[in-house]
Amino acid sequence: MLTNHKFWYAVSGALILFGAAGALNIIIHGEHSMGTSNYVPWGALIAGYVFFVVSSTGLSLVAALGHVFHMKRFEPLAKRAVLGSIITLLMGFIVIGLELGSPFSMIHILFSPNFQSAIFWMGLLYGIYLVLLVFEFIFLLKDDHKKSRLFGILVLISAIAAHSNLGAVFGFLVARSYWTGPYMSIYFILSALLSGAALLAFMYFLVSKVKRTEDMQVEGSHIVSHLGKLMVLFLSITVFFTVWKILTGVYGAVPGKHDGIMALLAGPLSFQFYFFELGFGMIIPLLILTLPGGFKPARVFAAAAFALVGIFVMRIDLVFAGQMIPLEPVKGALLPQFRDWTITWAEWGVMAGAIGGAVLLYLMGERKWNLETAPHEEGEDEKAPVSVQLAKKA
Amino acid sequence: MFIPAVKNHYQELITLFAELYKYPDEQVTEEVMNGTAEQEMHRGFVSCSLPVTTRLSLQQLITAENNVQKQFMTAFSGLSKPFSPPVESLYKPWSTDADAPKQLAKKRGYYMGDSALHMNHLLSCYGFGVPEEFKMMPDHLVIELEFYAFLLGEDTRMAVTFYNEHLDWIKDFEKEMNKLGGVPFYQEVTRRLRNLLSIHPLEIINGEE
Amino acid sequence: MARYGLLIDASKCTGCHACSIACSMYNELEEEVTYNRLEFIERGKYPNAVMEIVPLQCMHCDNPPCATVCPTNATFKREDGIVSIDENKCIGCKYCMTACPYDARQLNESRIPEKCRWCPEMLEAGKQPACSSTCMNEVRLFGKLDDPDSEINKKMAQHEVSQLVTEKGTKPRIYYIKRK
Amino acid sequence: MKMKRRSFLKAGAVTAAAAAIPFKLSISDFKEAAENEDVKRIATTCNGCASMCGIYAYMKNGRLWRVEGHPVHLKSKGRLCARGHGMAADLYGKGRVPGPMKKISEGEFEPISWDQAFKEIGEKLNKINEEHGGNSFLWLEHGVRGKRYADPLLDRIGSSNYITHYSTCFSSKTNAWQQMVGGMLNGDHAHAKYMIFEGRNFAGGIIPNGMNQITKAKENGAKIVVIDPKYSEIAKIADDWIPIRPGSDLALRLAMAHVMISENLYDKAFVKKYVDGFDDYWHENKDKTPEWAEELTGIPADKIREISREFAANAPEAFMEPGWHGLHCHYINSTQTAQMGVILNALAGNFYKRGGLMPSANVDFGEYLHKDIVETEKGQRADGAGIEGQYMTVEPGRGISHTVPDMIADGKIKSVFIYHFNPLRTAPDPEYQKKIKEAELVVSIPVDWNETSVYTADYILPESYYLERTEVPTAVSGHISHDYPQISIRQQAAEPLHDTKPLIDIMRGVTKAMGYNALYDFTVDDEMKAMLEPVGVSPEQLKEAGTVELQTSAVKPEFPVNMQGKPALGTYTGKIQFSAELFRIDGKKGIPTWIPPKVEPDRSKADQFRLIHGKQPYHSHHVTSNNPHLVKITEKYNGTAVWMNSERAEKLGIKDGDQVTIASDLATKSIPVKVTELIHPECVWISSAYGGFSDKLQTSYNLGVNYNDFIPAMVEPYSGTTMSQEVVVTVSKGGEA
Repeated sequence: MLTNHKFWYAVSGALILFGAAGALNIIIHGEHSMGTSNYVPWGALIAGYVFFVVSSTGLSLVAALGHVFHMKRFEPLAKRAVLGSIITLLMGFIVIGLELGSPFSMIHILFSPNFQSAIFWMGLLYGIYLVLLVFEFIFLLKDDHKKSRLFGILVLISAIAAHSNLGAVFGFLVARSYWTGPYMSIYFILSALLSGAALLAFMYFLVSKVKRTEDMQVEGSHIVSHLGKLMVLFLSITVFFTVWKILTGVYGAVPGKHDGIMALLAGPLSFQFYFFELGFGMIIPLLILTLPGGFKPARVFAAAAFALVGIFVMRIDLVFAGQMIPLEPVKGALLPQFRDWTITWAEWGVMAGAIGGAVLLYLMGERKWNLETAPHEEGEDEKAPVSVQLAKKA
Repeated sequence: MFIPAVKNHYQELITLFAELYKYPDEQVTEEVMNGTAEQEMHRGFVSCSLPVTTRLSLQQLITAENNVQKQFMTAFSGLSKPFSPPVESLYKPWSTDADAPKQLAKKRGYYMGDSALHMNHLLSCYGFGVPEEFKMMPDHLVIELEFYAFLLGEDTRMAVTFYNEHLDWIKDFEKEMNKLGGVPFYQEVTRRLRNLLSIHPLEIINGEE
Repeated sequence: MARYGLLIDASKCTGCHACSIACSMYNELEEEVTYNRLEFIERGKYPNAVMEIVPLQCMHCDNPPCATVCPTNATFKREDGIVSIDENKCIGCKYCMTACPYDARQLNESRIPEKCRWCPEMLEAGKQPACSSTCMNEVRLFGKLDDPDSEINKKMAQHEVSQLVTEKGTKPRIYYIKRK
Repeated sequence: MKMKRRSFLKAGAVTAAAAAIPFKLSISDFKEAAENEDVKRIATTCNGCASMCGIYAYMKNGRLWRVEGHPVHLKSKGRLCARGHGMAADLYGKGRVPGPMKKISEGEFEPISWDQAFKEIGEKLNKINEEHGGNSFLWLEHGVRGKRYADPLLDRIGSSNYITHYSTCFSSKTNAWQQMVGGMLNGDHAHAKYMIFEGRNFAGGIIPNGMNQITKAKENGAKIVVIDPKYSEIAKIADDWIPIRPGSDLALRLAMAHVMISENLYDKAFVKKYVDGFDDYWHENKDKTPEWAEELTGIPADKIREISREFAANAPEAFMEPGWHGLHCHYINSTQTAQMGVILNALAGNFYKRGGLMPSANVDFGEYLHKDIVETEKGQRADGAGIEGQYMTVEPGRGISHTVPDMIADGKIKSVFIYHFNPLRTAPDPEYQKKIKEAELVVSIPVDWNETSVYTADYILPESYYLERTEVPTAVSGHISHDYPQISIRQQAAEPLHDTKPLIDIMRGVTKAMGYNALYDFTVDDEMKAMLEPVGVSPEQLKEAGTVELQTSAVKPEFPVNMQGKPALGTYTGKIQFSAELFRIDGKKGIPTWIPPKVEPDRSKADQFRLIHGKQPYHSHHVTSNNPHLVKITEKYNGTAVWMNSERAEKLGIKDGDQVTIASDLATKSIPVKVTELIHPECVWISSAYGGFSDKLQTSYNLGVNYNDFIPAMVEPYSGTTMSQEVVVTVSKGGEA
C-alpha cells in the first residue's frame, strides 16, 4: 500500500481538502477559528511553520553533506533533498501566511523595514534562501556540479543564517524567560539536522520502494542505512540539548523559565512531552537504531517515522511552553497557573493540508524530473550519467 | 421598448412582500390560509418573467398550533430569543461617522443606525410619515419595500439607487432567519424575497426590451 | 514637544471598572477588548488579609520591546513618548504581543494587536483621557513629565514612585506611587 | 384574487427629520452631510442605579454618542461609574419591550395597540373596583419616582395600597431614624477625621463624588474603619478591616456604646441637651461589655475598645455611616442595629456637625394644583403596615413589598400595577412571588422583559427608556453632604426607539378609559412650571443646565431648634430619642437591646454557612445584569463566583475555581467558588446581581445565582423587611455548571 502512487495521491488529496476547509475557516472567521488568545497569541500554526522550515533547513543541510562536503555516500541525495527543501519551505510559508492577521501588509517589510526585528531578518533571509535553493535545484537538474556546488554553499550559509534567526525570533523575547537567550538559535540548527536526516530517510525509503528499479533498491537501502547512522548522531545531540534545557530550567528556579520546564515535566504538557517528544522523538528511534540490525532500511524508516512525529510535537511543546506561563507584571496577582490554549480543527486542517501539499508536490516533482544523481567522479562533471541520458530519451 | 406593465407587476409584488412582513391580522391570515397570497405571488413572479422556485406553498407552512401570528411573534417580536426583526440597522455597522467615537460605531445589532437616519431623511423629504410603532425603525423592511415600490413609480433611476443601497442586507437577514426554529412561513417568504431582490430591477423592468 | 507620563496611585483603586468601560466606550472597542485592566492580589491570612488592586495598561515604555520586534515599524514611538500603532503596516504576526511583558496587547476583530494609546487628542487638549476623567477616586493622573509645573511632576516629587518589570529594561512611562 | 394592502407610509404625516440636511438620495452623500452636523450635549440624569447622577448625553443627528458625568451635579461631579457608561448603550439594544403587550398564555404575549390596552385595562379595573372596592388596587414600585403619578389614581379610587421596594432593601434603617430622629442625615465625608463603615460598601453602591470625598478625606489624614464579614471594595481603602460574625453587628454596637458610656468618652453636653431616654438605655444595656460582645461577634474585646475610643476621640468629626441596604434588611435584629447607629452617633455628639452628620439641603418646590380633586375614602392597607394588631410598627409610607402573593390570596388585593420593580428576582422566593399572577389584573410597567413582567403580567405597558423621557425636577440630596441645594432634571435626549410612553401618558390613557377624564389633565411641562415657580429658576434655564445649584438656604451645622431654643427634630420630644415611641409595643421599651439572629449555622457542621450577599461596583443588583458591557466585566473577573474562606474550603476539599452546590430548604443551585482569605469563615458571599431567569433577556439569562432563590418570604417584626441573610445553606463540592 505504501508503495503505491495512487495511495499517496489519495492521501495528499484528502489532506489538502481538509487543509482547504481549515484555511477557509481561518480566512472567514479570523482569530476565532484559532486556539489562540490575548495571552497565548502564537498558536499551533507557529509550531507548524517552525516544523516545516526546520525540515527545509535540515534537508538542505544534509544535502550539503554530499555535494558540498563531498561525503560520497550522500551525494545521490542532493536533488531529492533540495526539492524537498523547497517544498517544505513553501508549505511553511503557506502555514505562516494563514497565521498572520494581514499577510498582504507584508509589503511593508520592504517599505518600512525594522532592522532590529528578528522577524524582519528571518523573512529576508528565508526569502534569499528560497531563491538560492531554486537556483541550486536548477543546476542540480542540469547536473552542473560546479554551479550547483557554489549555490549549495550559498544555500548552506543562508539556511544557517535564516534558521538561526528563526531561533532568535524566540530568543530575543526578553518577556518570556523560557525562550530568552542564544540557546534557541543553536538548538534550532542542530535539531534541524535531525529533522532533515529523518525526513530524508523516510522519503528515500518510500521512493526506493516505489521506484522498484534495481539501482534504486540497492542504492536506496544503502543511503537509508547511512541516514540511520546520521540519525543516531543527531538524536544524541538532541538528547544532549534536551537534557541541558531541562537541567538549567529546573536548576535555580528562574521565574518563567522554571515554570515552563515544569509544565513539560509535571504540568499540562507532560504527557505529550514524555510520550511524544521524548518517547517518539528520541528514545524509540534511538532504541530501534542502536539495537542489533538497527540500520536495516525498514528499521531506519520506522525510526524516522517515530522521530518525525516526535519532532512535530517538540515544536508544539516549544511554542506553548513559552507562552502558557502567565506573565506576572504585578507580583502576586491572582492568575491562573497556566494559560489555556487549544489546537482547533482548522489549525489541524491547515497543518495536515500542508503535509498533503508537500506530498503532492513531491510526487509531481518525481514525475516531472529525474531525480537520480549519479556519483560524480572527478572529470566526469561534463558528462551526464547513463541513467539521466536514458531518462532523457524516454 | 419600455413596458410599464412589467414595472407595475414588480411594484405589486414588492408591496405584496411588504404586506407579508406586517403583523398578520385576521384578513391576512385568512388570505394566506386560503391560498390567495400564494396565487398572487405566483402570478406576480410569472408576470415579471421570473423563475418560480416554490418548494412548498405558503399555506403548507402553517399549522393550527403554529399559525401565522405565532410565527410572526417568534420571528420578529423578541418575545422569544433569538429573534431577528427585519430592520436594516441591525444588519449593518451602526455608524460610519468618523468622529462617532464610541462603542457602537462598528457594531451590528443595534437600532437606529445610519440607514435609519437616512430613511428618516428620505421619508421626510418626500413628505411621508411612518406609524408610531415604526418611528425609530424607519429602515424596517416594510417601510423600505413600500418606499421602494413608491420610488419605482416615481423615477426608476432613483429606485435603483435605493435598491442598491438599502436592500442589500436581505441575505444577512435571511441567514439570521434560518437560524430560528418554528418560523417556516417567514423563512420561505424571506427566501423568495431574497430571490426576487437578487435580480437587479433593471433586468426585470427592461427584460422585455 | 511634550513628554507624557502617567502616575497611578493604586492604593486608591476600589475596583469599580469604570476606567475600562469608559475607555471602551470612548475608543469604540468590542466588548471583549479592554485596553486597561485590573490585577487583584490577596495578601495575608484571615483576618489580617488585604486586597491590592493594580490598574494596568500599555506602559508606553521608553524602550518598548513591542516596537523593537515589530518587523514593519507598525508599532513606533512618537516624539511625545506615546507608543502608537499604524494599523496599515501591521502584518498581524503578533510578535508585539509575545514581546510585551505587561500583556497590554489585545487582538481586535481585524486581527490587529491593539492597545491603550493614551488618547493623545485628549492629552494635547490638556484633558485627562476617559479612564482618568471618570475615575471617582482619581487613581490616574496623566501629565507632562518635562513640565516642572505640571500636576504630575508636583505629585511625583511628593511621593516615592516605582515602575513595573524594570528588570526587563523596558523603561515604562507609568509610575506607581509606593505606599507601605 | 389580490391580497389587501395596508400602507404604512402615510403621506403628509411628516416625521421630524433627523436634521435639516438637504435632500440626498444616496446614503453615502447623506452620511457625508450628516457627519458634518454638530454634536449636541443634553444634560439629563443617569438611571444606572437609584442615585440618578447628573450626566451629559452627547447626541448627533438625534442619536446617542456617549455619556459623561455632569460637572455640577453633587453626586457625579464630572465622574461616572461603570454602570453609567454601560447602561447608556442599551438604548439601542434588543432587550427592551418594543410596545404594549397582552398575555395570551403562560409566558406568551401578543402586541396590542395602546388604545386597545388602555380600553381593556380601564374596563377591567372599573369592574374590579365595582365588585371589590378601590382598595383592592395595589401600586407596587421601586420607589419613589412613580408615586407622583400613582397618587391621583389611588386617591380617586380610594386605595391606600402604595408599596415601594424598600422592605427588600433598607426600611429597618429609615424606620429607626424616622422614629428616633424624625428624618435622616448624611455623613459629611469631606470633613470627617474618622469614619466607620459597618455593613456599608460605599465603593460598591457608588456615588462617584461621595467616593471622591472619602478618598480625599483619607489623603488628608482621615481614618477609615470597615466592619464587614466580607472584604468589600470600601475595605480596600480602609485603615482597618474588621471581619465580624454576620448577624452580630448589634452586639458590637451595644458594646461600643458601653465603652463610650462606661469610660465617660461620650459627649455629655450634647446628650444632655439633645437626647431623650439616655438613662433608660444605659439601665437596659449596662451588661453589654466588650467581653460579652467578643463572644458574639468574634471581634476581640480590646479591638472593640480601641475603635470605640478612637471614634470618641475624633468626635464630633467622626461618624458611623448611617448606611443603606448593608445591615438594614438582613436580620431579625436589623431595626435595633439601625437604632444603635443613631445612638452611637448621638453619643459622639456629631449630629449637625461638620465632619459628623449633616442634613441634606432643602429645596422648596411649588406644587402643581390638580383640577380633579375628587377623593374617595381609603380602606386599610393590605400589607398591614401601621395597623394595630398587624404590622403596627412598619412605616405605611413604604409598606411591605414582598408579601403581595399573600395579600392576593387573602382576597385583599385584586389588581396590581407594578412600576419599575421586579419582585420575582429582587424579592425572596421567586416561586412564591410568581403567585402575583393570581390577581385578577396585573399590569407591569417596565422597560425590559424582566421576570415579573414575563411571569405575572396580564399586560405589559413599556415605559420609555430614561434617555427618552422628561421628568419633573428633583432635589439632589441624600447619601452625601453638600452645602447648597441642587435641582436636577431628567430630560429626553433621544426620540423613543420603540412604541413606548412615559408614565404620565400611560396613566392618562388608563384613567381616561376608566372614565376619569381630568385626572392627568396636565403635562410634565405644566408641573415643571409650577414646581419651579418659587425656586427662581426657569424651566428653560434648568433644561439648558440640567443641574443647577441654588445659592439660597445653605445647610448649616446647627441643631434645629424652635422659637424657644428647644430642640425641634421631627420626633415626639423634638430630641433624639433613644427610645422609639412606636416601638413600645408588647411591653417593650422601644430601646434597642440584644436580640440574637433568627438562625445560625451549626458551627460543628463543616458544610453549613450563612449565605450573605452584596453589591458589586459594576452592577446595580439585578437591574444591570442584562447589559452586555457590564456582563463582560462579570465574565472577566469571575463575578458570579461564591466567596468562601480558605480554611473552610480546605476542610471541604474545595479548591479555588471548583464548581460548588449551594442548598437551602428552598433551592439547590450550582456555581463556581472563589476561595479567599477575605471573608469570615462562617459565611459564604454572592453578588446580588445575578440569577436572571427571563429567557427574553439573553445576557442575564441563567447567569449565576441569586440570594433570593434561597430565602423564604419572611417579615422582620419591627420594620417589615425581608431578613435576607437569615438563611443557612450547605455548600458541597461539585454540581452541574
